[in-house]
Amino acid sequence: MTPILEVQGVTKAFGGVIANDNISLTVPKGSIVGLMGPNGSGKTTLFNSIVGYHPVDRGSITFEGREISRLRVPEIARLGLLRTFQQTRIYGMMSCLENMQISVPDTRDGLRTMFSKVPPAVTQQAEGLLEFVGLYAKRHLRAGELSFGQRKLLELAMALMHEPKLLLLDEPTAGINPVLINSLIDRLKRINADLGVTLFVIEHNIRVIMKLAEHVYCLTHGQLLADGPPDEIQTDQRVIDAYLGA
Amino acid sequence: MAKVVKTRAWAVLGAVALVLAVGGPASPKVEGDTIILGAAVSLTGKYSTNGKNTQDGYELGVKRINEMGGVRVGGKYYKIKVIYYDDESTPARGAQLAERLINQDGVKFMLGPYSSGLTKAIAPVTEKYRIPMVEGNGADRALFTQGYKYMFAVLSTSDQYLREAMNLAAEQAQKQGKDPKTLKVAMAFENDPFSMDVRDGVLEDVKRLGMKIVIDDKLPPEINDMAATLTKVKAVKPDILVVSGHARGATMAVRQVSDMKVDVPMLAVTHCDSAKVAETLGKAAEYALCASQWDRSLSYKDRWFGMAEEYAKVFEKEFRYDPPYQAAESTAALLVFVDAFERAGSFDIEKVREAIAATDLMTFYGPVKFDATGKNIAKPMVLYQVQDGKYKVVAPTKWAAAKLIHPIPPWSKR
Amino acid sequence: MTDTTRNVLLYALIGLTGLLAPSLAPAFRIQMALLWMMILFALTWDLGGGQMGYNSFGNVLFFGIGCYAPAVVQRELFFAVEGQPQATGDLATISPAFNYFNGFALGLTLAVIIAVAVAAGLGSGILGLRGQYFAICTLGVGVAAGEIASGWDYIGAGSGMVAPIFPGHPSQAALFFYYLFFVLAVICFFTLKRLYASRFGLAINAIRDDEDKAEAMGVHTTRYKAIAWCVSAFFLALAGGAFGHLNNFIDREVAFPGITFGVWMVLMAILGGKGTLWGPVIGATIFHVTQELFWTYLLGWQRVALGVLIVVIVVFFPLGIMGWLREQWPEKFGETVDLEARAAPVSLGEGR
Amino acid sequence: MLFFLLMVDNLSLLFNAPILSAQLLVDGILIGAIFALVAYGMALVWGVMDIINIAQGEFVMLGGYVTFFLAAAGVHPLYTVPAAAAALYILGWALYRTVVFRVVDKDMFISILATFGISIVLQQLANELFEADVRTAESGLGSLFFADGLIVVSQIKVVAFICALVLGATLFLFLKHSRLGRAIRATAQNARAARIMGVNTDRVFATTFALNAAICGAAGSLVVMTWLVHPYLGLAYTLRAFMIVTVAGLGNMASVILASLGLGAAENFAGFVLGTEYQAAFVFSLLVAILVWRNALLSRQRKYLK
Repeated sequence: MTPILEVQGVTKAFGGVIANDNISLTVPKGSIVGLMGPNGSGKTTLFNSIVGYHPVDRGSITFEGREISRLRVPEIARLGLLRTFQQTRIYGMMSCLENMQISVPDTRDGLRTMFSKVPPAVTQQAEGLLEFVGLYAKRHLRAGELSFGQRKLLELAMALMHEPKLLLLDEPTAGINPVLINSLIDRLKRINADLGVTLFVIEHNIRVIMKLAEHVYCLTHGQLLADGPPDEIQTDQRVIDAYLGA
Repeated sequence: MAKVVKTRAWAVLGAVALVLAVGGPASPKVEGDTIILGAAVSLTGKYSTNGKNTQDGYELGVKRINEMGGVRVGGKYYKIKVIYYDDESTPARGAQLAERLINQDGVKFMLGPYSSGLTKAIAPVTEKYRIPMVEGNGADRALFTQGYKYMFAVLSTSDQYLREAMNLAAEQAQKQGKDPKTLKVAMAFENDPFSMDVRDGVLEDVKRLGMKIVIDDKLPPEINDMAATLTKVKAVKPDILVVSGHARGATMAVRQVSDMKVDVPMLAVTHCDSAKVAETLGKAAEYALCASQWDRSLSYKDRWFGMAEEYAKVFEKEFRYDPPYQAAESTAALLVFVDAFERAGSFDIEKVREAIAATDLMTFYGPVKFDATGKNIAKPMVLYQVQDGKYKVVAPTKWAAAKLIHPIPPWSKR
Repeated sequence: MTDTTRNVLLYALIGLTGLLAPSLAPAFRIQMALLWMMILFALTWDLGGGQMGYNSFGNVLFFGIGCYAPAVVQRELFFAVEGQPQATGDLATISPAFNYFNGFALGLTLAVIIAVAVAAGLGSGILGLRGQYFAICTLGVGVAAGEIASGWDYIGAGSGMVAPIFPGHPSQAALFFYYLFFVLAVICFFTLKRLYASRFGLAINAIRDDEDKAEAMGVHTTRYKAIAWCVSAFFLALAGGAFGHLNNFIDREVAFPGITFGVWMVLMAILGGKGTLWGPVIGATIFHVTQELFWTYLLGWQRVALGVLIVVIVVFFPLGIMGWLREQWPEKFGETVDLEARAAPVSLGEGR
Repeated sequence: MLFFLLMVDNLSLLFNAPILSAQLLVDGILIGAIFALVAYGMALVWGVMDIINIAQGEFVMLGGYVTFFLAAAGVHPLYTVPAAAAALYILGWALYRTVVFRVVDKDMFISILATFGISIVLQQLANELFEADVRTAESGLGSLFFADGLIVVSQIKVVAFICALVLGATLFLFLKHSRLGRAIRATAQNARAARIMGVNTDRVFATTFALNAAICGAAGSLVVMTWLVHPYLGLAYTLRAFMIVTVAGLGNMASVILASLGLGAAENFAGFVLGTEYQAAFVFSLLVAILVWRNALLSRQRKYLK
């Protein structure tokens, strides 16, 4: 499988604290890759580096063979690499439907499209995706009124609206009603299989990541500790020690 | 969305209806036996000190005239009333209020606002409605180059405020055997229409007398500190420092010249009497030259108030402060109207305008006679010098009550 | 009646009122003209402040450019021809009348070009700032522009400029400017209505709600922000041009009234409800009328009353009238949940 | 053209007589000390309560009037500084209890407008009650001469400067060591946490706001002794305090003071070289330039001013 994302030797420090130390990893096209590690191990920092939230100190990041470590957030997003946030971010004062409508990719934004009304096809697509995450009935509600879990789902739907090639999900199941988690995992798999979106997922919940990912990277103290298929990682003593704080 | 449009639209409609309902019906210029005049004055904002002087001046005139029976027009006696609005010292508001006085209140005769800037904003309005306006506080010469036919000013134009001081400086130089051409002039003027015209007047004299300008600072209207300018003054040691900036400029200049011990042979300022520099700043104000339109010691006289001194006394009794010239010229503006009504014998606007244009009147404030552009050409300015805490007229020589002290002794010798 | 017919009727009613108002109350023409100007102020401020979340205190900059440009054009074009006395570069009247209008139109065009260019130029630097830094920076720009204008001799510096007087009877002038402002406000309203219904509207709302998210979603935020500011500049320049000619006298205080018009546009938008289309219109109307009443009946104390009013507005109605209505009756604003979903627990649907 | 000639003249004047620079600098720094007081109060309120107080300048103005009226009643103006501070402390407290507490947790923009409304009310009330006359209070102190009388410093400015420093230092010590001061600092860092830890944040807010008003009142007292006071004086101080705090950032007293002194000096030099008409334009353009420049620097790290 060809890699869609390649991270090579990425180092990022904040002041004296090294958050990511010489990290290299690969996300193959069409796969679901997991990223795990205890709190403060540098997972979100790595995500931020990938999507251009801050410049990296060293190393290279390529997306579909193109160097993106010097690009800025919106430019990277327009290439088809999108992320969701750990602390969910949606447009609170806009309705769910509007949240979806504005999430259409902004790549061909000529003056015409800027000032044209939202095409019915887009609305239809948005409604379909809202249905997909179970928010269709609330499409006219202000997004700010949704519960945390619902926002999470809305954010996922918004990302899908963008038709990304690679989607970075930061703890997609955190705050979701446990009853729904299985069905969400199922949904994510369908996104991967049916829509052809490569997923790169930060996840705390080991149970989830074992079910979801084909390959897992584990970070600790800003360094790459281990990687491999989920069942291998699950039994890796170093990983267990890291989680237990040994 | 669509449903709410209705509520919103009704709200807008209701509000529009309210706009239409605001204010009473337009009232006529003369109600029964009362003549109604209108004025926008600065009751708040940066000109409100002088704005109040202006209003007090009008009010004293109104009171006096009404007490003495009123104005006799066509064999009938009329009382006078003035409608005031507060222009907040802003030209845009002034212009709107003039429109309002004319359109809504039906005023047909206007009294001027305070300051050249406000007059500049209001004059185009009165002019386009052909409403006569007599003003006593807009001295900028640019007012008289517009071809205005309905605006008349009882005061001397602002270029003349400090001319007398420039002449004095030249005279004194000659007395000391110096060529006036060697004199260095430092100027600090507030950046507003009035002071800019004072500046133009000084510039003309500087040119005429061949002096040299070494400092030309324009003080922003909100300035509270002129240390930068005065530092420059100390460096270049001019022979004359001229400052104009309404009441605040006068206080600031006099105070900081003394604080920074700036030695200049001559310091000439406008507005010191309304700023009460001699009273509030004491010794710091000594020897400052002050330009004034009028002084209570002058020997002008009219039938309403008598001598200038008597006017001052009545004013003091009524308002509990010494009348600055801004009040006197405002009263004079009203007297011009009264005189014109009586001579016109009617309230016909054109007749009144013609009567005003033909004014040749002596008032407690001085002679009033307008040229074709509407400015008073009959009355000279006076120049005070603060001596022993009093404003003493030192020029023109005709009214001089004291001798000019020149040059000002340096601070080290005071 | 359907909603659409109702809407059409109501727009027609407002339009008709607007058209007939000057004949119904001829004495109030100028005040009503200024009412439309206030509406325009509130609408253009709300475009940035309400819809986009960029609270600007410096929009008077464009108004000021608009004030000066036509007056300068008139002076340069017709001043010498008419041989007006050359005092401080002032002029009084222009004849024949069509010169006045030609000069005016040319001046307005120039004003718009300059204002939009300035907005685009400054925008690239300033719009990168966020929150209070943007507000302070625009305040700085507004103040600095006023100060520069009052030092610049070419535009009269501290002495100001006199714009030419309208050729014709003053009541015609009032009528002319009334309709000018009316038309401007109406065009502005419908332009914004159309803009808010487009992708542009969604984008600037997204920027307001979470600019980082919008960037993360690849929205061309800078482009949208700059365009929004240019649209504001466009209408404000026109309003400024009209106001300068209506007022006849222009100086720093008229053209850059930061602490009056500059703050009022914010207040009016907030009073009506920022971030809504009708809010600024309602807010401006109520504010203007109240203010006129204060001026008439509270001589000398009107500013105190205004200050109290401001405090009351922002403390008790921070959401504004429209915001308050929306809180009370969200359904009226289209915020509905399908009935069957209300009771049911959250579930993931099947997708289409 | 004339403008540029005069500007070049002014510049060469500065080069030929460096002593002038010293005078400008000294004057500027002494002015800056007053700005520092006002700005520090603003930073305090901003940092602790997340409110930008636009009525800052009006507090200064009212402090000036307290001194003016007491001086007119025969009290030596120097002794009125504490009185002005006390009077404004009460006013600040009252304003907090009536209006400001309602906007504490709201959007910052709301607080800007609410305090703007307060500033209009105070300013206009002063106009109605005290009249618009320009007033001063004479301290009766003389001037100091340096370098053969080429540098003159009026003693009242020095007194003001010292007062500003003493006040600033006292405040610093108060915040650092007193119980209430610690509560204020805790609230500034995290109001919710402080509340949970048993800090009465409402009282802290009230004290902070009143304290700020008192500082401004003292500053106003110094202003009327040094320059003058009138009802419309406030805006100049508010705008400058605003600038200083934005440029210097919150929470760092040293940088606020440095920025204030720098601004005072910059204004004086700008007034000297460009002429006073461009003094304010220069200062505000500088503000815009500094903000845009700082933001541009940050944007290289893909950040922005927060």
